[in-house]
Amino acid sequence: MIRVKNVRKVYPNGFVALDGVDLHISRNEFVYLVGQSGAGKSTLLNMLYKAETPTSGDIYIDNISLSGLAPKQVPYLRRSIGVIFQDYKLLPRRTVYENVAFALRVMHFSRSRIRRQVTQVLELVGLQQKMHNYPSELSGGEQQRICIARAIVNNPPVLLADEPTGSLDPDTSWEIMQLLSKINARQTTVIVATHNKAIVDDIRKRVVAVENGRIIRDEQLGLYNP
Amino acid sequence: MIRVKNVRKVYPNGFVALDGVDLHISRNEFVYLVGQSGAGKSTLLNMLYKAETPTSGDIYIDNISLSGLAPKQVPYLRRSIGVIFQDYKLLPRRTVYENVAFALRVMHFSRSRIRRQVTQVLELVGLQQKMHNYPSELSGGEQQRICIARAIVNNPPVLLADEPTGSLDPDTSWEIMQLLSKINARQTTVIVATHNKAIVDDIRKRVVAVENGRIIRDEQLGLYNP
Amino acid sequence: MIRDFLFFTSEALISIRRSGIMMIISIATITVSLIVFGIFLLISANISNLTNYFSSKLEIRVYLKDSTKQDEIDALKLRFEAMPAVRKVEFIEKAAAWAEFKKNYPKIELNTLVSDNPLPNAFRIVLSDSAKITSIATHLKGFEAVEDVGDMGAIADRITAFSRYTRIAGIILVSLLTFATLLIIVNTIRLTVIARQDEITIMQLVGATISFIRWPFIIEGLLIGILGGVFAIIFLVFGYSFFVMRFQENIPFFPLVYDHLTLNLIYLGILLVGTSLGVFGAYLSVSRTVKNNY
Amino acid sequence: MIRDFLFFTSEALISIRRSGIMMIISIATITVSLIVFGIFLLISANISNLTNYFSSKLEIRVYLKDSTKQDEIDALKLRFEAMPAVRKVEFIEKAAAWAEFKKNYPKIELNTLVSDNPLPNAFRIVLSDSAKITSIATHLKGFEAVEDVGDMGAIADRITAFSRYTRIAGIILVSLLTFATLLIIVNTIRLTVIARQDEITIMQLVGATISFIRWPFIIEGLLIGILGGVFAIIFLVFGYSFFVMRFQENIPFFPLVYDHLTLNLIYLGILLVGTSLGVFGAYLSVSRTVKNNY
Ligand SMILES: Nc1ncnc2c1ncn2[C@@H]1O[C@H](COP(=O)(O)OP(=O)(O)OP(=O)(O)O)[C@@H](O)[C@H]1O
Ligand SMILES: Nc1ncnc2c1ncn2[C@@H]1O[C@H](COP(=O)(O)OP(=O)(O)OP(=O)(O)O)[C@@H](O)[C@H]1O
Ligand SMILES: [Mg+2]
Ligand SMILES: [Mg+2]
Repeated sequence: MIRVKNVRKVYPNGFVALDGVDLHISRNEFVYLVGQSGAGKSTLLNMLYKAETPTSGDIYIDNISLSGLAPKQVPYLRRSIGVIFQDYKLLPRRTVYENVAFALRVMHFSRSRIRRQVTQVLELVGLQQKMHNYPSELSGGEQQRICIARAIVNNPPVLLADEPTGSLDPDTSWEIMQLLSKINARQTTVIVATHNKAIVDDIRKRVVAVENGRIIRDEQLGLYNP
Repeated sequence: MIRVKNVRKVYPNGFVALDGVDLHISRNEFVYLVGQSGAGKSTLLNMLYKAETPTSGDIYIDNISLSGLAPKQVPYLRRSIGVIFQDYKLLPRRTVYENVAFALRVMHFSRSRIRRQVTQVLELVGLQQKMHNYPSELSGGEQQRICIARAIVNNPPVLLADEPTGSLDPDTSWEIMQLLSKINARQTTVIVATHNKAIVDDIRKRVVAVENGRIIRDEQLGLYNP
Repeated sequence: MIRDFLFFTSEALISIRRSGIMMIISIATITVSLIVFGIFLLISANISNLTNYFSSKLEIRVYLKDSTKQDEIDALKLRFEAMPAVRKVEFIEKAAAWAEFKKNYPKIELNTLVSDNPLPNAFRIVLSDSAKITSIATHLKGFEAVEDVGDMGAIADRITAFSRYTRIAGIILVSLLTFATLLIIVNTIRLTVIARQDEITIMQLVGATISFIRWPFIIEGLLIGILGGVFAIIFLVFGYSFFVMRFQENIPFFPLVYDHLTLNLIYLGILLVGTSLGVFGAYLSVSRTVKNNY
Repeated sequence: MIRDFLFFTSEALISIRRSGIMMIISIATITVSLIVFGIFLLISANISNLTNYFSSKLEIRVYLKDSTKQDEIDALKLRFEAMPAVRKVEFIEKAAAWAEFKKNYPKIELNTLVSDNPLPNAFRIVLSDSAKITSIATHLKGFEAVEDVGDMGAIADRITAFSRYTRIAGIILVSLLTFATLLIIVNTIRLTVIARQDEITIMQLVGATISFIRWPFIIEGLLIGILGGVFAIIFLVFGYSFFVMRFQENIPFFPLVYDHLTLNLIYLGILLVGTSLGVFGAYLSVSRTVKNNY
């Protein structure tokens, strides 16, 4: 399903963030992406929904080359990929409800369907009662959960989670990871970049380790540390 | 040194974030603030440097009442308190170097002293080589470390760390926490709001647990969970 | 279609409401620059009105030979009236002319010195286009019955030159002003869009198409353009009618523009400029911001 | 002090450089609004120049009794010249006046009808203040040797009224324009500050005092005000001298303002308005943003 082929990413300032990355992820897999701070995890994830483009090499999703994708097609690619951003990226002038609903609105869902799905997903992340608050009125962990809610609200076939539990306490983290597992079980490919050793070691899945822009380990049912 | 007296915080939208909070922290103590997402940890920390003001009750730092503090005095209070913000709060149009130097510039340090201290602290958090990058060119964990560097660069007598390892891998987290311990040993009062169970349980210190805006536990050498 | 339009409009309204002070500032700026634009239009309308007024006072005097008979005079009058660019032909009897002359020059003791009326019969010809005055005068000289033609030559040329150059200057100034208004309005909207650049990027990252992002901004631009235009028009309508009132009261002879057609055209122009620049500015600004993220 | 100033200036320069497009837009807006302001100033200077020019053409004719002798005439001339508000006194010999009259009215067959010069000796008196024309004329009538006084009464009153009202209108317009320019410049700077509100908050949270934050913004406002002013002046200097050149070439009789003193005053005014509004706008905007965080 997702194929990363010999990808190299050099940022405009000359920094080589990824080099010679090859990765193949099948439909419905659950993959942990681990590695030190600055290893290149976010860079890799960002290229999967074309927020960044590889300097060389290419990425294929469902055999479609991302480098060949017309700008007009990009929004549709992004709708099929739910992203939990490391820095949340919530719209500051929209309420929690509107932020989550936005992902459905762009797809022209009906108002009633939007209401149903949004309330449902806000319940899942435990934030129904903050529905009408603005992001600035939320705690760090609450913002992160809104971002999670927005990423999963339209049941995308692919879910990219960049450090989804960084601001969450262990109990909530555990619940969120269970949620992601459940989503994965419902036919969704899930890739989670994380530093949460406890969770990687507990909920055992495929582990891909990145170091200095290269994949140095790729293990089924791996541990956080080799 | 820090005295929180019967503090209640009601946000403008009517939400009661803290209620009846009493806390006393002595000079050179090291305190963990733990609690679920949305418990009120950040709210409490924010009131210590007057980013928020209590709705009732008062806070004293070195026996000075914060509610009685004139607006003109606030910057000086803030210079004596290093803050690692949960959301980093880096200046987007300043380089890493300038961001860290800013905390010294406001204090009118000499140029050479600023250079010495900034390079030193960037080395401590392992980011000398990113000195001339802008925050947007950094990974999440790197941004967090810049924020840490800025908070400690002027050796403030008080250090407030709000989730300082949320975006860091376990090894880097460990190093950062060791750094905070070392700083604490050098006559600095340190308060760390954190979800990092592994660290709280490993580096044992006083633990204050918050739940629904109230302090429910206050233990010397406590564990993350009671 | 209509559902989409309603949806985008409601998005635009939400955005205007939530952007608070920024919107107030940009509407204020647009209002002010449209007011300035409108003042310029009113001034230039008045200047062109003034030069037209002066031109319309220009005339040609055609002095007739004393031998010309009444039926010849009547025939000439009809022929002159039929000429293009002639607006009015008036016959001035020599007796009337002499009476007028004596009234104008009371200091000249004519009665004691002049025995008879020295003035000839004449036509006063008013043109609709003062620029043609010299050529028509020359043409008139060719008639049998015409003794001489007086054409206010120098003054006519001056007024014609003046009106031609003020018209050119007016066109240049109005273009400049239009461009300035354009720049100010577009820049203002641009600044409000730049301030929301991050939001636009976020919208793109969660799957919004260009048009989904653009439409609310365009409708927002339209709405603040309309609001700015309406406020400017309200100000100008009251300000100008107050000004006309005071002016007419004190210098009633001065020809001010106050016919409704011209004024309404100016006001309509202001509204159109406001709305179209609002839309154009929003379109431009959003497009620039949006492009980089696909 | 000087070190602080240098520091804040370098901060302001960094900020201008790094804010890129936002700064370009705001400098462009300020330039444009100052150009409009300057055009208005130039127009109003020219209109007041024009009315002054017309006023200066107004004159009083004092017709003398035929019995007045040369030494009386000389004495009168000196007395008239000594009167306040009188700028020039010119004696017109009756022979010269008659020759002039005959040249002006060639159609009147005077030579055949008039036996002798019917005109009296006269003085042409030019005033420095056309508003006083009627009162001075009345006063002159009282002199022994004066037969009659002709004072262009109606026209003078009209020109006086017109110049008074255009002056008032000019003052109102320039005030309005100043206010409009103020609003546009301050609003533009306000928008750039609002866009950096978050940065200001961060600076406050890490211990910056109000003045530490404010000064770089104020210097930034000063710099973009100066830049806007300089660009506007460059445009106006070239634009206006080009305009004057073309105008003079085609309608040389028209009295345009081109003395360096007036023009330099206008340009200086523009620069002052630009810089002071830049500073004021920055001060205001930052103060509003800064207050909430202590
Ligand atoms: N826009 C950019 N320009 C230049 N360098 C960049 C840019 N974005 C990221 N980098 C650099 O690329 C490297 C990889 O960044 P990336 O964000 O992928 O790391 P990461 O693995 O996600 O780290 P973390 O766990 O801290 O989030 C980092 O060293 C970072 O400084
Ligand atoms: N500005 C605000 N307006 C209204 N409510 C707020 C505001 N800021 C925080 N809150 C609410 O107050 C509660 C406590 O927030 P706080 O940020 O202190 O939590 P926290 O303990 O730091 O949580 P986390 O671990 O997720 O960061 C939350 O429920 C949050 O929604
Ligand atoms: Mg990352
Ligand atoms: Mg918090």
